[in-house]
Amino acid sequence: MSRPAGRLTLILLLAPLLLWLTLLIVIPHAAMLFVSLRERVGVGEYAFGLGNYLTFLAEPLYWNTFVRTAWMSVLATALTLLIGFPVAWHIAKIARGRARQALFLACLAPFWASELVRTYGWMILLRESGVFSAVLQWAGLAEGPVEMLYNDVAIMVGLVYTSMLFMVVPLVTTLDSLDDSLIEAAYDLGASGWTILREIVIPHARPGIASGCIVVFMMSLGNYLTPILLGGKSSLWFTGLIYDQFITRFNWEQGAAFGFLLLGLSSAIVWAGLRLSGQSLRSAMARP
Amino acid sequence: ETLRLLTWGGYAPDDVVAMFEKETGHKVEVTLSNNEEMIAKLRATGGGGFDLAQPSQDRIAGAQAEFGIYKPLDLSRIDAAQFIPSMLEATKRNTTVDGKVYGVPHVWGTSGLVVNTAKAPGVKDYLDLCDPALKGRVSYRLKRPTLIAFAFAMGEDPFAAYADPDAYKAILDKVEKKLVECKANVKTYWSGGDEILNLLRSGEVWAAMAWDTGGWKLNAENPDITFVAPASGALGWIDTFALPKRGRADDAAYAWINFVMRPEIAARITASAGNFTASKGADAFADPALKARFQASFPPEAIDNIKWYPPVPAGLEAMEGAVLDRVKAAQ
Amino acid sequence: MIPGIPQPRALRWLWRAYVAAFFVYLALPLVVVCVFAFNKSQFAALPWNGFTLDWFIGDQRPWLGVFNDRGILEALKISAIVAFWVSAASVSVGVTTAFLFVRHDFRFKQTLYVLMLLPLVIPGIILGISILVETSYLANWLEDATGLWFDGLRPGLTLVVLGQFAFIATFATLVISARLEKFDRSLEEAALNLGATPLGAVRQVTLPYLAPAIVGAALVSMLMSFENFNTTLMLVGSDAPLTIEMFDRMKQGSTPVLNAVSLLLIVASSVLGGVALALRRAR
Amino acid sequence: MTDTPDLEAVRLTRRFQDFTAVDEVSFAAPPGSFFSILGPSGCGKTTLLRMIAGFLEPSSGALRIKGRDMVGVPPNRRPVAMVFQHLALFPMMDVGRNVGFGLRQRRVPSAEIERRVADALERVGLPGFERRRVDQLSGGQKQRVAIARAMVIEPALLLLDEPLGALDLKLREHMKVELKRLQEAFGATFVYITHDQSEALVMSDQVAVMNRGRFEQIGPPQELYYNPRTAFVAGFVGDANRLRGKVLRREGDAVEVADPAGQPLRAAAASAGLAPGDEAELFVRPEAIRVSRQAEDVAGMDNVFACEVRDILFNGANSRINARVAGSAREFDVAAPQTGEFADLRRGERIHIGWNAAAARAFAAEPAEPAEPGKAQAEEGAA
Amino acid sequence: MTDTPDLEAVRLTRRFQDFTAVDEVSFAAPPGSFFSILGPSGCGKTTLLRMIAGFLEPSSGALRIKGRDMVGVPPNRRPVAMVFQHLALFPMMDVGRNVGFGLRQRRVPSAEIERRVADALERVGLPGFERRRVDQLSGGQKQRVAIARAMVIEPALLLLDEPLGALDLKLREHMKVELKRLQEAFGATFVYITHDQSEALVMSDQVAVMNRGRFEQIGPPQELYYNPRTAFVAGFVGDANRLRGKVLRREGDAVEVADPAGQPLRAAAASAGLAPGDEAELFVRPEAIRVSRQAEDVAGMDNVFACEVRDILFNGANSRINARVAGSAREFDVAAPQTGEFADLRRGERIHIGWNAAAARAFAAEPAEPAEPGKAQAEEGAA
Ligand SMILES: Nc1ncnc2c1ncn2[C@@H]1O[C@H](COP(=O)(O)OP(=O)(O)OP(=O)(O)O)[C@@H](O)[C@H]1O
Ligand SMILES: Nc1ncnc2c1ncn2[C@@H]1O[C@H](COP(=O)(O)OP(=O)(O)OP(=O)(O)O)[C@@H](O)[C@H]1O
Ligand SMILES: NCCCCNCCCN
Ligand SMILES: [Mg+2]
Ligand SMILES: [Mg+2]
Repeated sequence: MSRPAGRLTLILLLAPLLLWLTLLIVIPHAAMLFVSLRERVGVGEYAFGLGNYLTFLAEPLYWNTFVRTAWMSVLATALTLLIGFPVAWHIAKIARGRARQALFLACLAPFWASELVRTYGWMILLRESGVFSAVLQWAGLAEGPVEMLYNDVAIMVGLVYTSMLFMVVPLVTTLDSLDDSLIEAAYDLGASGWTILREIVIPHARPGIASGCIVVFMMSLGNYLTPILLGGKSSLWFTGLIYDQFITRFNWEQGAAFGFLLLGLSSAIVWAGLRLSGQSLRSAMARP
Repeated sequence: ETLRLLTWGGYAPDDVVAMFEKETGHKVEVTLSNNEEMIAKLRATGGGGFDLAQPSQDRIAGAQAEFGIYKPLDLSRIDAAQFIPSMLEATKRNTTVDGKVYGVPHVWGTSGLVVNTAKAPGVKDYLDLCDPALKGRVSYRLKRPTLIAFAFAMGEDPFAAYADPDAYKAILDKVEKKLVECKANVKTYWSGGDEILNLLRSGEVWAAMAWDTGGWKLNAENPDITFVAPASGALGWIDTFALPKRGRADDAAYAWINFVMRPEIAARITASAGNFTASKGADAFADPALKARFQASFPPEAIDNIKWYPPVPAGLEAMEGAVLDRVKAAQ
Repeated sequence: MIPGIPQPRALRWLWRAYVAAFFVYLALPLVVVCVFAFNKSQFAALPWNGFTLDWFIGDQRPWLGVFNDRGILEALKISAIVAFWVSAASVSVGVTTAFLFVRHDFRFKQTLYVLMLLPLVIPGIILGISILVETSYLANWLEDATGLWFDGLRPGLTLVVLGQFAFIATFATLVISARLEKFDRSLEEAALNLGATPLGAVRQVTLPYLAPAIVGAALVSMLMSFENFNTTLMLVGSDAPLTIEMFDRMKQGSTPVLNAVSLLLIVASSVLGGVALALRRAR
Repeated sequence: MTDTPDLEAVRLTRRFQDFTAVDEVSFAAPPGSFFSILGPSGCGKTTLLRMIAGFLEPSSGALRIKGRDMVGVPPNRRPVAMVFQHLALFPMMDVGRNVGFGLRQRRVPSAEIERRVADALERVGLPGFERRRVDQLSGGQKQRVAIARAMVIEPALLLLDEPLGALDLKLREHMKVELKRLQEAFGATFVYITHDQSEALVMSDQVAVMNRGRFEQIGPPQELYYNPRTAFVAGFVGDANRLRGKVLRREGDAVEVADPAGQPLRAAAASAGLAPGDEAELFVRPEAIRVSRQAEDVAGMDNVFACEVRDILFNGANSRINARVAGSAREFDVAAPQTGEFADLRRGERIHIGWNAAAARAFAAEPAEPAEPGKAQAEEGAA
Repeated sequence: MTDTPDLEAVRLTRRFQDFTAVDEVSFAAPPGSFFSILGPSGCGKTTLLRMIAGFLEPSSGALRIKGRDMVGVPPNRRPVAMVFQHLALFPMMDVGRNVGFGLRQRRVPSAEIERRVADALERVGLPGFERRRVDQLSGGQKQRVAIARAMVIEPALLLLDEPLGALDLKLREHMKVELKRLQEAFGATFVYITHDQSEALVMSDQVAVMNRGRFEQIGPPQELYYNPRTAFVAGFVGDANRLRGKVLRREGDAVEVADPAGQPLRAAAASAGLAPGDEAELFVRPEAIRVSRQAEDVAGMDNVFACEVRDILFNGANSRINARVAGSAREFDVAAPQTGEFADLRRGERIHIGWNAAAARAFAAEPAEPAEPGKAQAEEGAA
């Protein structure tokens, strides 16, 4: 291929990417930053300033929601990891042949239905007139109807459920690449199960753990539906605040500022996570 | 033409849409919404995306002043004869900005209490919702009507304070405290009309602040449940017709307004939404059972006691929003 | 549990019980949603009032079934249209971008690559509002400047498609790059060596090789588009895709017609997902 | 040291569902010996080794290590160490921590670990390599680290599962010699499995040839090479020309077999039970065949053929002549004498080949089998 | 057929940045010959082949195919076909479409394509394989399909880049012979690259030995084996014992080299320019060394050593004796005579070895290099 032809190809391939990234990622965020720096001073009148960010600092409610969202997302991530890891291990290392395919498929299937449907399912299960309550009463474990919806535990159940796939799949992939003979070698040299987990399996699975955790954390932090639908009256979530600012308060300026804060928070935690696990964004995310 | 209608649940029943489409050849697309979302959507679209919206009459002027999302109505294209004159005048007055009229009335009704009298016999006013006996059995919306209602129930007159932000702020502070106290009683803050019906129907909620029509609907299914006009007065609202600034199907929009204001059509909407309309003479076609329920809930003195919303000045909503957020955040 | 190593029976059973419990946990919500699509009750909750197909075929309110529910059908159509465009755009850009990153070296390649990955770590709602803000300002400015209307820049299907594309294109790129990276360049050289032109080699050898990834990426893009909520919520105009319509109905408080739609969705997406997976296997 | 074998298997059997991977295998590896198990892919070698290491339970039979019964003893309690096919060095640890791994599990004090690790590395020729990362090692170095890691815990038995399989040709040649020397240096018993006959022959004191789950013959390399007891062993160990024909006569151990190309073929050693009329297979090693341009040179031999040179496969000291019997399709591979006397041989030339009955062995012919390796397998494809 | 070589390179050079991968290489492959390029990994073989195929532009020099200058001709316009290392069969096409690919590019009518594909498959021994999927073929079959695909377009030249590298040992042995036969059947010129000396020796008419971008020697296999012209060729082609020492005397082509172990070493053929005082390297092939238990048997030879047996590497016909010169660290690999006369030799026994000056060659010693393969390379690791 001659030089000018090579250049032309490069330009043709580069164009769609640049259009996509500048028009839909870079400029929108710049615009959002710009809007977040505008303060409403009167009807239809605006001035530049940090007012929207100061509002955030001044109002403990916003602060608390921010911290609470971050904290619950971290918790959801940890729970997802703890619950998902043995299952990923089972799929990658213990199940064989067709069972393995089936289990993996079973892991994916719920996520092909939309998040809304999944959450709706949990609402039917958890509500006072729902399935769990009925089962408890039937089993004699409860006297009257039990409300399990509209609390933080319900939110947590939903978050963990909704992100499970994104933890299990990268874990299965990395655990799959762990050579069984490493485990056998360790065992052969006298190691116990815990030692193997600590010294062989976890160090090996670190990239998978990192990418799973990052994705799950992002999904929890940015979730809107689950806290709204399962959390009910206590469903305080930072995305909800952003939505409210945009939709019910018509306050785009404040909403944009909140949006930026959320973006900053997520970037910071992702960055810290990558740092701690010695990964790069590239290695953690580029595994579809 | 396609008429993209931004409205409330029940205001555009299938049969009416079908009749309209058949008669005029226009097609109707319905999007269900509420006041806040209507404004938010129109703000985001710069008044586009929809051809006819139905915000409440008190929410038009402020939004128009701030965002300019509506266009003035061409009153000559509306058949004024089909409207109850007093309602038409009141609505026009409340929706006038810079001398131009932006809304005409359609459906009206009240917010009050819907109570399962067998389980919560004592609920007569909004504050009764905070009775500890009703722990976890109460529901209301986390929206401005609730603030207003509690303010009245606590003996204040928020409407009078509209012009005086400080006074209004003081009232809101009181209400906020009350609502935070009351939070333990709340099962969930409802957001859609059918949602609260389902909660009451299934017995998960015993008493709620809700629209009158819901109470009447349930009453037909279960005589224990009914609408109660609160002692401090029901809140009266009128939902309107308003033209988004960049609607593209004005002909269809005016045709729709004139069509649904025909008494026999209006009666169908009443049957579907449960509320009466500003259509003159529709009463004659209305379901007698519904009328009976209305009269049972609203003895004449209760009708007089209805607090009709005045237009909300721009800016108050920000103040209310902060209160609502804090109530929601309270544990 | 260590593969290939004998374990005590009790531990084995405990382990299996855990795995079984996990899969029950995964399946339960979906099963429940499906089952309640057949409950003869206006409300998706117990008690069980008997079996009905009304939520599929009922034609009278409130017993209005999916197949007669104009709103749902309309939303479904909109979702399909959006999914089609999102997937077409994502796959096209995915292919060009995959070739770019796998085959070419240029300045700022690393930076662009990381930028390309970013949509994966931007919360959907923020992607939505940022595009909303950008396009609104752009539209206002253009309208002020020209006096014309720029409806495409206002919330509506165009923006929904763009918003979803903004992050789904990343997935498509990753799926297609992964396959392209595995492509043995000597296949192309063999084609050249046998007399094919450079474009001919790409068309006859490289693209057929990528086909499973392209189809797979298209299916995954469609699924993602179909179920997207957060980004769409902020960009939707008068035409609501299915998830938004369902969410509105859920807020309004709806009949189990929602369960019926969900059941159909679960079935359809499992089929699509299965196909996508089979394609991935077939490589 | 007593006479108890380090490893003893008695009718060891392992079945997978209805497939018997290891079938009543019995053997004993004496202390300090290099014991190889040689067999084609899929014959059950790994299965056998995994039973010895404890990763698989035998279906039946007994297994004793240093006289102690091993049934039910988990792998981490057996006095054996294993070197895996792909070595299984822990990539997340450096060389020192790899080698010290087994000692750490045994809670050896860390100063002693350090000392013993240094010592083991020294013995495999890698002194001071402790801080190296595993991926900084060459193939041969990795090999030696794997052996050090296994030997540092002083196992009674070292099991090696085709550890040279992943190395390239030259390095493999070199490591063959090296491994044997390490075994002598450590004085431990090595049980080594491979499908490469040259590895087994070069390194081992004893070789067991395994086929379809069974041991066909156990003996020192020379015995297997010069006195194979089955057709399989004759074909699998070393190269051989393979001839088929019906048995005409039998006298003691000697047989005469009909050959379509002319005179009968004579072999001095026939397997028991081979009777006139049976289909027999004869094996003759290429280096056992004499070649000459003059018929007289080979005239006195038991089997002689006039041939035409079909190919000369020049390969230095290992050159071969591919000769086709005149007027027949029968081909022979004949080692070209190292004297260089035939350097000027040309394709199509006539030559005479011959060998004595003593150089040929006859066995009852087995029906051609897909699992059979060797020449026949390479002929696949010509549909 | 004319005398124009099918392929001719003149001072062909390719540089990557400041690294010269192919360095002024000149050669000509006569029509119908099997021409091999043999060299260690990284010596520039692939680079050279890719220049011939047109995937790389030469930095300088000329390249002619059938007398036509090839500079600037893109790969799809060159009359060469290539068989890639991993074959590069198109997995998305069946065998028939793979083989027909080149013809389709040339817009040959489809009936003719069908006929010629069938014909090509027939010639490689795979008649009727058109509808088979590529992944249903065995390694050897794939190999043949790749050759059919390349040959069907009737190229002037077939280029093969280590096509046997991916096959397993037994199949590789078989395909060596097969490839040579196919080349004869097609009558085309094959240019074959490999790092495996035995492949090059067995198959080729001419072999070019390549090292660090340059051709060290071109000639028929026997010539390379018996008359290597450089130390590199002597070491790379075939096994050899390698001895270093200072040159003591030179007489014509013969030299005497000092040996620490005692008497001087004598070689009959020394490279030009090797003068007294230079460091020399002597090469002696293992099969050229005579071994005996009696000193008298080797007494008359030019070089004799009394040794102790260090290892016996039994490997059937290829057995080696590793002998250490008594009182020295010098070791020799000696081919064990095929007569089996030393079958009872034991480790530690004393033997005598000897060889004539005619069997040894001397070259100026090169400084030990990392790129150097052979014995020295395998010794890596002992830090
Ligand atoms: N877990 C198992 N289940 C069923 N069959 C098995 C199992 N493990 C091994 N086999 C079968 O047992 C036979 C012997 O396998 P094994 O791995 O021991 O062979 P091998 O001699 O080590 O072969 P290779 O040289 O290829 O490694 C094979 O036919 C294999 O398919
Ligand atoms: N594109 C390139 N840029 C820089 N150096 C290169 C390039 N291609 C090859 N080289 C260098 O040129 C030298 C020769 O490479 P080449 O691939 O021709 O070797 P080879 O003889 O084919 O080796 P092998 O047997 O391992 O395939 C190597 O040192 C290689 O690193
Ligand atoms: N604050 C105004 C409330 C308006 C309510 N409209 C209700 C429609 C119910 N069907
Ligand atoms: Mg094995
Ligand atoms: Mg190469």
